[in-house]
Amino acid sequence: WNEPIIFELSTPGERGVSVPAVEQVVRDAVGDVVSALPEGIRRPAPPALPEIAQMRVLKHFLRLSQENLGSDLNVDIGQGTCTIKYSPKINDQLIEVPQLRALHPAQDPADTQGALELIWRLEQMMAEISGMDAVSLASPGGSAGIWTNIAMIRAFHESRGEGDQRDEVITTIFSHPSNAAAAKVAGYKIITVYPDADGYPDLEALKAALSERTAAIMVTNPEDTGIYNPAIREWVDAAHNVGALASYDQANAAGILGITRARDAGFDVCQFNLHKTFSAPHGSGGPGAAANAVSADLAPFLPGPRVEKVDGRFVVREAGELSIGHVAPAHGVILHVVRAYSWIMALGAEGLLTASQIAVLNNNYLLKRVLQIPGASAPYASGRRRIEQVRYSWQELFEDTGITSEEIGIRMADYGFHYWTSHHPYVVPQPFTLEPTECYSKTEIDEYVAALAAVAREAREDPELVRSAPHNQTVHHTHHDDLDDPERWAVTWRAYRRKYFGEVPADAIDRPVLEESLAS
Amino acid sequence: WNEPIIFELSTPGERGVSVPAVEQVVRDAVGDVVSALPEGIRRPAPPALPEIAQMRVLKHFLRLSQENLGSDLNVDIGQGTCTIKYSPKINDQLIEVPQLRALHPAQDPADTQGALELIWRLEQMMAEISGMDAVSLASPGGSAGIWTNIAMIRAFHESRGEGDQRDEVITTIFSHPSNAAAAKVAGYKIITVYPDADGYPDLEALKAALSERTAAIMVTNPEDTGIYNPAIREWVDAAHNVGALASYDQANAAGILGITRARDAGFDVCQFNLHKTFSAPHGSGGPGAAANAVSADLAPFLPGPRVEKVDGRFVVREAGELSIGHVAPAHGVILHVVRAYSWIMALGAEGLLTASQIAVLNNNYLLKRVLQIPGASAPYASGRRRIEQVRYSWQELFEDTGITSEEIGIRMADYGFHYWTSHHPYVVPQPFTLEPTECYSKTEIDEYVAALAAVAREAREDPELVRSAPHNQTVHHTHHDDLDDPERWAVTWRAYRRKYFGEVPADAIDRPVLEESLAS
Amino acid sequence: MTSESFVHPYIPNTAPASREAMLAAVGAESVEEFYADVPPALRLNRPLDLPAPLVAEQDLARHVRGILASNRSTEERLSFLGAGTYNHYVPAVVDEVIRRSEFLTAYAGEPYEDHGRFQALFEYQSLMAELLAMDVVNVPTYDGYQATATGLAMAGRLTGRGRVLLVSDVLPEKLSKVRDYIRASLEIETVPATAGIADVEVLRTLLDGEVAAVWIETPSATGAIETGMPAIVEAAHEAGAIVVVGTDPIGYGVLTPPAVQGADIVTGDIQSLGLHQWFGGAHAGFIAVHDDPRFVMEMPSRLFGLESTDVPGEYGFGDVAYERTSFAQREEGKEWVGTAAALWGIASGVYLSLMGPAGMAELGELLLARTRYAQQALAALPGVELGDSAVHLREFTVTFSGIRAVDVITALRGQGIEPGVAVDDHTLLVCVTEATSASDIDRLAAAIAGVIEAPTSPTSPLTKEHGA
Amino acid sequence: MTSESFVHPYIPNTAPASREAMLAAVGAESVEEFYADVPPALRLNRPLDLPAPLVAEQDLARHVRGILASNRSTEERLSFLGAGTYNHYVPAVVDEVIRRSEFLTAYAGEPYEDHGRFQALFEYQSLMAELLAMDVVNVPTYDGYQATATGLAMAGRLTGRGRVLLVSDVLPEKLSKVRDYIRASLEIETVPATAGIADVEVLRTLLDGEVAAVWIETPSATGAIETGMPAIVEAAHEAGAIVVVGTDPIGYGVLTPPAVQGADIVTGDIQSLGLHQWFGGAHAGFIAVHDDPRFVMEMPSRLFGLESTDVPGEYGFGDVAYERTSFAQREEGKEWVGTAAALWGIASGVYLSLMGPAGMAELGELLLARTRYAQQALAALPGVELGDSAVHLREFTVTFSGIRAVDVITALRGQGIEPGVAVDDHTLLVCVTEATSASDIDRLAAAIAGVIEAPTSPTSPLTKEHGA
Repeated sequence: WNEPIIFELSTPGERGVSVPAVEQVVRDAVGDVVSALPEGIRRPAPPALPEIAQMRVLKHFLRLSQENLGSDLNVDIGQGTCTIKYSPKINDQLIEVPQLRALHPAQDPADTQGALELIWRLEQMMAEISGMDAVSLASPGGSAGIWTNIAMIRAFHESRGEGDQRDEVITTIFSHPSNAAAAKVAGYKIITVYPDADGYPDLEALKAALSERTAAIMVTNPEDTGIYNPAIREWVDAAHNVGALASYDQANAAGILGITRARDAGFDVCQFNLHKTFSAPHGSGGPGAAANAVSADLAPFLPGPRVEKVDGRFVVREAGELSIGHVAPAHGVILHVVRAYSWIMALGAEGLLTASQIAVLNNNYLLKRVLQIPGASAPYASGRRRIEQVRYSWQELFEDTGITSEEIGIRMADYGFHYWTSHHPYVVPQPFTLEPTECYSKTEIDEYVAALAAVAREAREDPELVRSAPHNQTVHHTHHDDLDDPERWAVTWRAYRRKYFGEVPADAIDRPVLEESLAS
Repeated sequence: WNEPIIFELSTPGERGVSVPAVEQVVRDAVGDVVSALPEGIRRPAPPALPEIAQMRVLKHFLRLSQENLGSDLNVDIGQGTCTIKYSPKINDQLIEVPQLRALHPAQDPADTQGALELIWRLEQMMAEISGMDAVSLASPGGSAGIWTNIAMIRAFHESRGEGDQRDEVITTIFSHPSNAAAAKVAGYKIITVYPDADGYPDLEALKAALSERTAAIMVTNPEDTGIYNPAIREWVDAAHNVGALASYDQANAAGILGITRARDAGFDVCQFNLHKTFSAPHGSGGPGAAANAVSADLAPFLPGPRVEKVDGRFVVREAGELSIGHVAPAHGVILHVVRAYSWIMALGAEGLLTASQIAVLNNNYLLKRVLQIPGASAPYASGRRRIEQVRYSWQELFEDTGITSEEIGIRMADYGFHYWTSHHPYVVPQPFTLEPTECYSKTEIDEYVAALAAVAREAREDPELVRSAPHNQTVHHTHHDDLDDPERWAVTWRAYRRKYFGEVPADAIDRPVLEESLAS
Repeated sequence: MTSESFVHPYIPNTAPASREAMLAAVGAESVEEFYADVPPALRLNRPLDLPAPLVAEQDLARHVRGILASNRSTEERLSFLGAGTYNHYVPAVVDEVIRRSEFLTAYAGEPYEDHGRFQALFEYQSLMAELLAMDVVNVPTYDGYQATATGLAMAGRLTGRGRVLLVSDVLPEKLSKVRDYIRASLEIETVPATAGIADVEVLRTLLDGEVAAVWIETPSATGAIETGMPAIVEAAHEAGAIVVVGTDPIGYGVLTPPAVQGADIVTGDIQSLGLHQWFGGAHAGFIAVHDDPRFVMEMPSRLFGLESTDVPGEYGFGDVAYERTSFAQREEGKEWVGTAAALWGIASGVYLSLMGPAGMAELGELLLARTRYAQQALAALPGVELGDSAVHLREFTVTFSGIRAVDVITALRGQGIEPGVAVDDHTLLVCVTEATSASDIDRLAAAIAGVIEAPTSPTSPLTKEHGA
Repeated sequence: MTSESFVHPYIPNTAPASREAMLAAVGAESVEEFYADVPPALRLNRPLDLPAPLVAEQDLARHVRGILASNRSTEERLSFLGAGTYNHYVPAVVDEVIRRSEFLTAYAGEPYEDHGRFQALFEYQSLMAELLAMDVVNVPTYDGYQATATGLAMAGRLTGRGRVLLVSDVLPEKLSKVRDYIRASLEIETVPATAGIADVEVLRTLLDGEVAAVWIETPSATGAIETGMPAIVEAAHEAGAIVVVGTDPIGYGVLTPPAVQGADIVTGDIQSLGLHQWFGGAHAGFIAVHDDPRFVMEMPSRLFGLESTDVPGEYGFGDVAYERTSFAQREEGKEWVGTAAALWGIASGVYLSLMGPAGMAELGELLLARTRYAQQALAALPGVELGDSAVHLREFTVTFSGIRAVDVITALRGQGIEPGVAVDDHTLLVCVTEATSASDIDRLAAAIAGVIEAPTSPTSPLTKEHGA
């Protein structure tokens, strides 16, 4: 398809859906409420939304959907660090019931016992999986969970009078950037530790950075390189030694469920991503959900509301005074709570362990196969095993051919695969990160590697073919320059029509300029 | 995608879904039931089904779905005679509830009142729409509904002692072939009436064919040409005059709902297709559903079971002695009953009438546009309006270019459209039949016509381009010869592997030959 | 013409400007002109007398959901109902696939743009073929009733004979359909079953040169598995008769398929293979034959076949022997073909792909084991006897000596249990599936025991003897 | 290593042969080797203590459905609950689109293979932009809480100032989140609302060169529409402060959007636009600004933009100003961005496409009318007063003079009605939507009347006077 922009489908007078009319009894009672609106509050004309009959709206979005590659249709090994698992269809069906869909959080808890029970049960499970004492499922995403971690850490130190003193957070360069970014928003200075020559987190560098000003270390483990920090206990101990807390970003836990636990390494707080590690689908980029698990010391700081079991019934309690408060509406993303619960129940303890083991087996098999491609390498920890993913490099191929990793990724799309190209910071040159999870078969991994090898071969034999990709996608090579120039970027259709065609919307306004304050 | 055949995806040991284990208490009680099976009843080895993990099965069928063009994604004007309407998504959602999906027909009627009420309500509606006295929704498809019609007609004549005498059924060549075919199965000789020179059903020819041997006339109106028989009342009267019944195939009713009714023209029996005229989706070729509507005289012959309303409750009754019995399990295709009911309720009387009028407007607009394409014509009833569809002809283009209608249809697929090519019998040369229904907008009709015009132009300017189509479909030009040769046809994978690769299945058997009886 | 202000989401050209533009383009004053051929006397000229519409989708949804809310499904009741419609588990992936717009709303596209539909149905045929050990399976017809009726009609055409000998218990509704469908050319004679299965001795005495087909149902209407098929086949073939089997394929993971036992035409229903109960409204029929052109050419249904394309190694698909059909030949075709049940074929294809050989074998064993367990549990009750001694799959009958079957049903419905279908005054047809666990069966037995005890003496239950 | 016999449908390579082949290929004896870096002291070395699994999908489904069956949804109760989560009708097409595997299971694909996702979200941004009359809208963030918090943080960064003046009633949960989120750099001071809306006079006295933002909520936590925005904007801008609005866009079919009234940053939640209630678990936040690069460059979220391609006239899509983000810049980026709520953005895009200008206008009028009708119906009851005299959309408060709000709630729950949320001892927050018809509102009023009468004298209702 070359499906138009939705505004281009508008035909005056068409309707997509009908709205109930105002009842006569209401109209008789209240009169014309729109005309009665105070001066300036009544919109002069309806918004310039398109007018399209229902079937054409449906067709439009179905066609757009077909121009998209969900993991249900793809071998999504290239979405490294993102843990693309199979999201079982039964779990989607289990949530699609009025008993969840049409539930309001303020209903009588007697009417929401099922939802509360599932939250409570999953919290119990996540406590066991992490070894922690208390769990909240309120955070609506992975990075949101990281924010919740640092918000709790900040509240913890403040409750002990050390809020001002401890103004630094230490992370590692291969930890997810949200650890650094969220801590920054919470008011902390960020210290980033780089790996040692072998790619392992550098314990000595950590010790050098730690001080009584340290509020916390915030680390991912295994890191995005797939390397597990063997000295993780020593890292935690070193942090504790200066009075800092240890926060564990468990975004990369898919290879270690049932193998080792956050609390066993001494961590005070951690978060898991329900939409990655526990199979909830990624939804084109959310909703996600996190489980924040904490030690008993940190439990009072968890966000509210809390679900408790009292005499066999489930009750909702506001969090106590020490709590950081609400981090999102209500109880968090209940859809993913039910999905994650169902996934764990479908696997059980043996199944979780097996999932981890197969994810790791798949990854090491993939590593073996990728390293057989001329020009590909896996920097760091050379000759050692990895956990669930590997950050590879095409540096050698780039030096030979001038073809970049990004170009190879785009050309992969022509083979029906891809890998994503965001591997900031570019510590590893010409990077690509592959994570096969436990959900792809040996055959599919082989198919993926074969495509990678074919593109690498093309880079040597016909580099222009790679450079000018894609060749058989919905859309052709795009001009990203448009997107970084304020004069040319167009974030909405109305901005596009305004900038490129001079069309000024009827409801456009001249905005008062705030030069004075903004200049500061 | 070039998606393999499902058997090619098999990996020994994989599982798509797990089955509950036999409970220990059961095993203790019954022992090994499989080993205990009598001699010869135990299958030596499980069937050679593929072994595939769940995600890969899903992916396979999702990919196949994407290699398909449902009417939700298409402008399905080319599926003439098939009345491709928008099947509202709300109607699909309304049926997807346990209260229908997990309902068993033998449950306590107190537990199935909702389902019975919807059947009863739709029967009432269809009685009003047809003008008839009684309705059954039991027939599971349009042709099945035609069968029910002739079965009732046969029973009617038998009940009056005229079963042997009346052994002929009269139909018209532009009526759906199932009218002729079903009557033949019921034991009747078929007489087919051809149109007059103007394309109108030939009343004189009918009268010549009618006699005391006639059991019924079975006609579609408007016919597949989109021509409404203005003498339809005279047809029915003529049949009645010789003691025959008149059966109305309402498959083409989409342009006349609320305009004119079967009973008003004197018909004794008719059937509507719920999956066409009343918007239920076509399901890749079924399930369909029919509503059989009859006069009071024929009501005792309707199939069972019957739903009746007694004191505000809905009860199920077996049909009486005169009934033709059961034509399908239970009450018919309840899914389509609910969909058709919902569609009618969303429109109401004014909406049904408007749907008919717009379908007819769309068709006459399309007719106007198509006739502007050089080489296209609309045989019969020249210069007159049509109802909801038109059977066109490319005869002139064929004479000019040698390009056939079938070739043009295939080339249309390259434009994202198509028309179907089954227009047996080929009374109209180089036929194509377009039916826009009320569901396509002017813009979409214009798009379709533009593609038709473009292909017609190609046929003149670059006939080889058309002849060698398709050029951008999932699959390339196929070799239909394979399919008509018993030595080469392959209706299943095992037959294909056997015929082309000599692989004999483990469970293949030598079949005793029945030469003697089959030779007869 | 209805009012200009009637704009409906389902009808784009109710937009007044579009409507006017089209009328202008065709040079018509109003839509009335298009109906010139409909005589005034036939015009309705009044609005249809239908309920007031619910144009706002939310009003429609509330209305229909309100009606449906009065249903109580078998998820809310403990159901032992079968008799042609079965409560088997449908994996989520099956529903996911068949609710895809691409399959749900497709129809009769060509092999090019509808490649996926052709392949999916070819795969359905192929998977069924493995389950049945036969090389040719049709695109589904309406249901098992129609499939068996057509199987017998094929036998009639193939042999030119007029008698059918039915040797099994068959559902009365199915017999009703089959009899009416084929009676123009074939007469059905019933050979009463003994001990639940065919009486081969009597059959032999009835076979002659006028018998077109011997009709076996297995599992029969009472769930009995026909164990005498080889002898039936031998006798039938000796008389030149064709063996037509009506079956439910759910057990063929562990049971020998009829074709291996010599059957010529195997027919049945696939509702058990991936379709919900749907109030009995989601059935589809299969007809399977060996790859013998004489048989294939008698099939009325469409057959999708694999074919080559211009690209070596690529699979294409199309209609095998299309000229057989009534689409092509009208009354000269084989019976008739129309929109039947293709989507359910796709569902069953997905189901069999998910189940695989292990799944079907395990399910077959589970059904056999639970059936036997349920037979034991009920037969252990005082005044309850098994209907026969045959091997049963999924269904079986029990007879009550001191109580009527309908009274058992009424009593158990009061406890939220549907114990089965009454087939006569004292006989109950009970169905167990993977949805009825051992504890569910125990609950059924206890509830029936309660009913049995109640009318006699609640303190002194009858003692009885019964066979295993 | 777990047992070889553990084969799971979700894990293909549990097939023993595949597992062995892969171990052999990598030259490992067992999976244990891959965990060499995990110190033995950290190994769990025991099975996790989790419930016994339900590997058969049907068992899992029965278990989870059994738990959920104890919920009673707002389809079974008459609900007047709002307070941040609203019961608006979601057209079927919306659910159909977002449950498509292609959208549901996509993530971070490139503009080439995920063209459709980019376009759908660009369209969402564009449709919201029309509703809000602003040129820049982000890919959704988590929820309205986060959106407003970020809007204020942007104002802080833009101005370099430290004070925020909150002039409206805001949900306590939202205030909790916003306060904690921005407190490292911004302090929130509350200017109490009068008659439900901002007290501009008091605001003026508090504005100074340290005020980064004036924060308006409209509709406020009580549903009051801020009618004084132009004056607030004028005062704020005079002081160099940025006007940040938190809103629910449901009313902008008939109400003037904040941007047109001078707001600089408009934020809010889109749950009302096509998302079900989902127990409060399906929210998404929007942040809208004018196309001013200073504002755009402060947005932390992704922004999908339209761009050209190698083919003239073809639309491509990609990330606008990606280098702003924490993906690119870690702690030097603008706040942080992660997996938030893209799917809900697609849902709202479909919703707005279906509703169109007429639908949004009609819905806005319906909400205004029913709100007024409900206000009148409740205020007519003895001992019930409206909380304020402001114009309300969808929500409003009533105060009870002789009874506690929680007692009203308890009493009505007994009748299957959720009358609203108690905001203090005697105040109830009532919400009406298109799902609560006039007769539903009448039923609410009658039920409350019954409660009011009961504790005093059932035969002599209090008389009262009240304003319109």
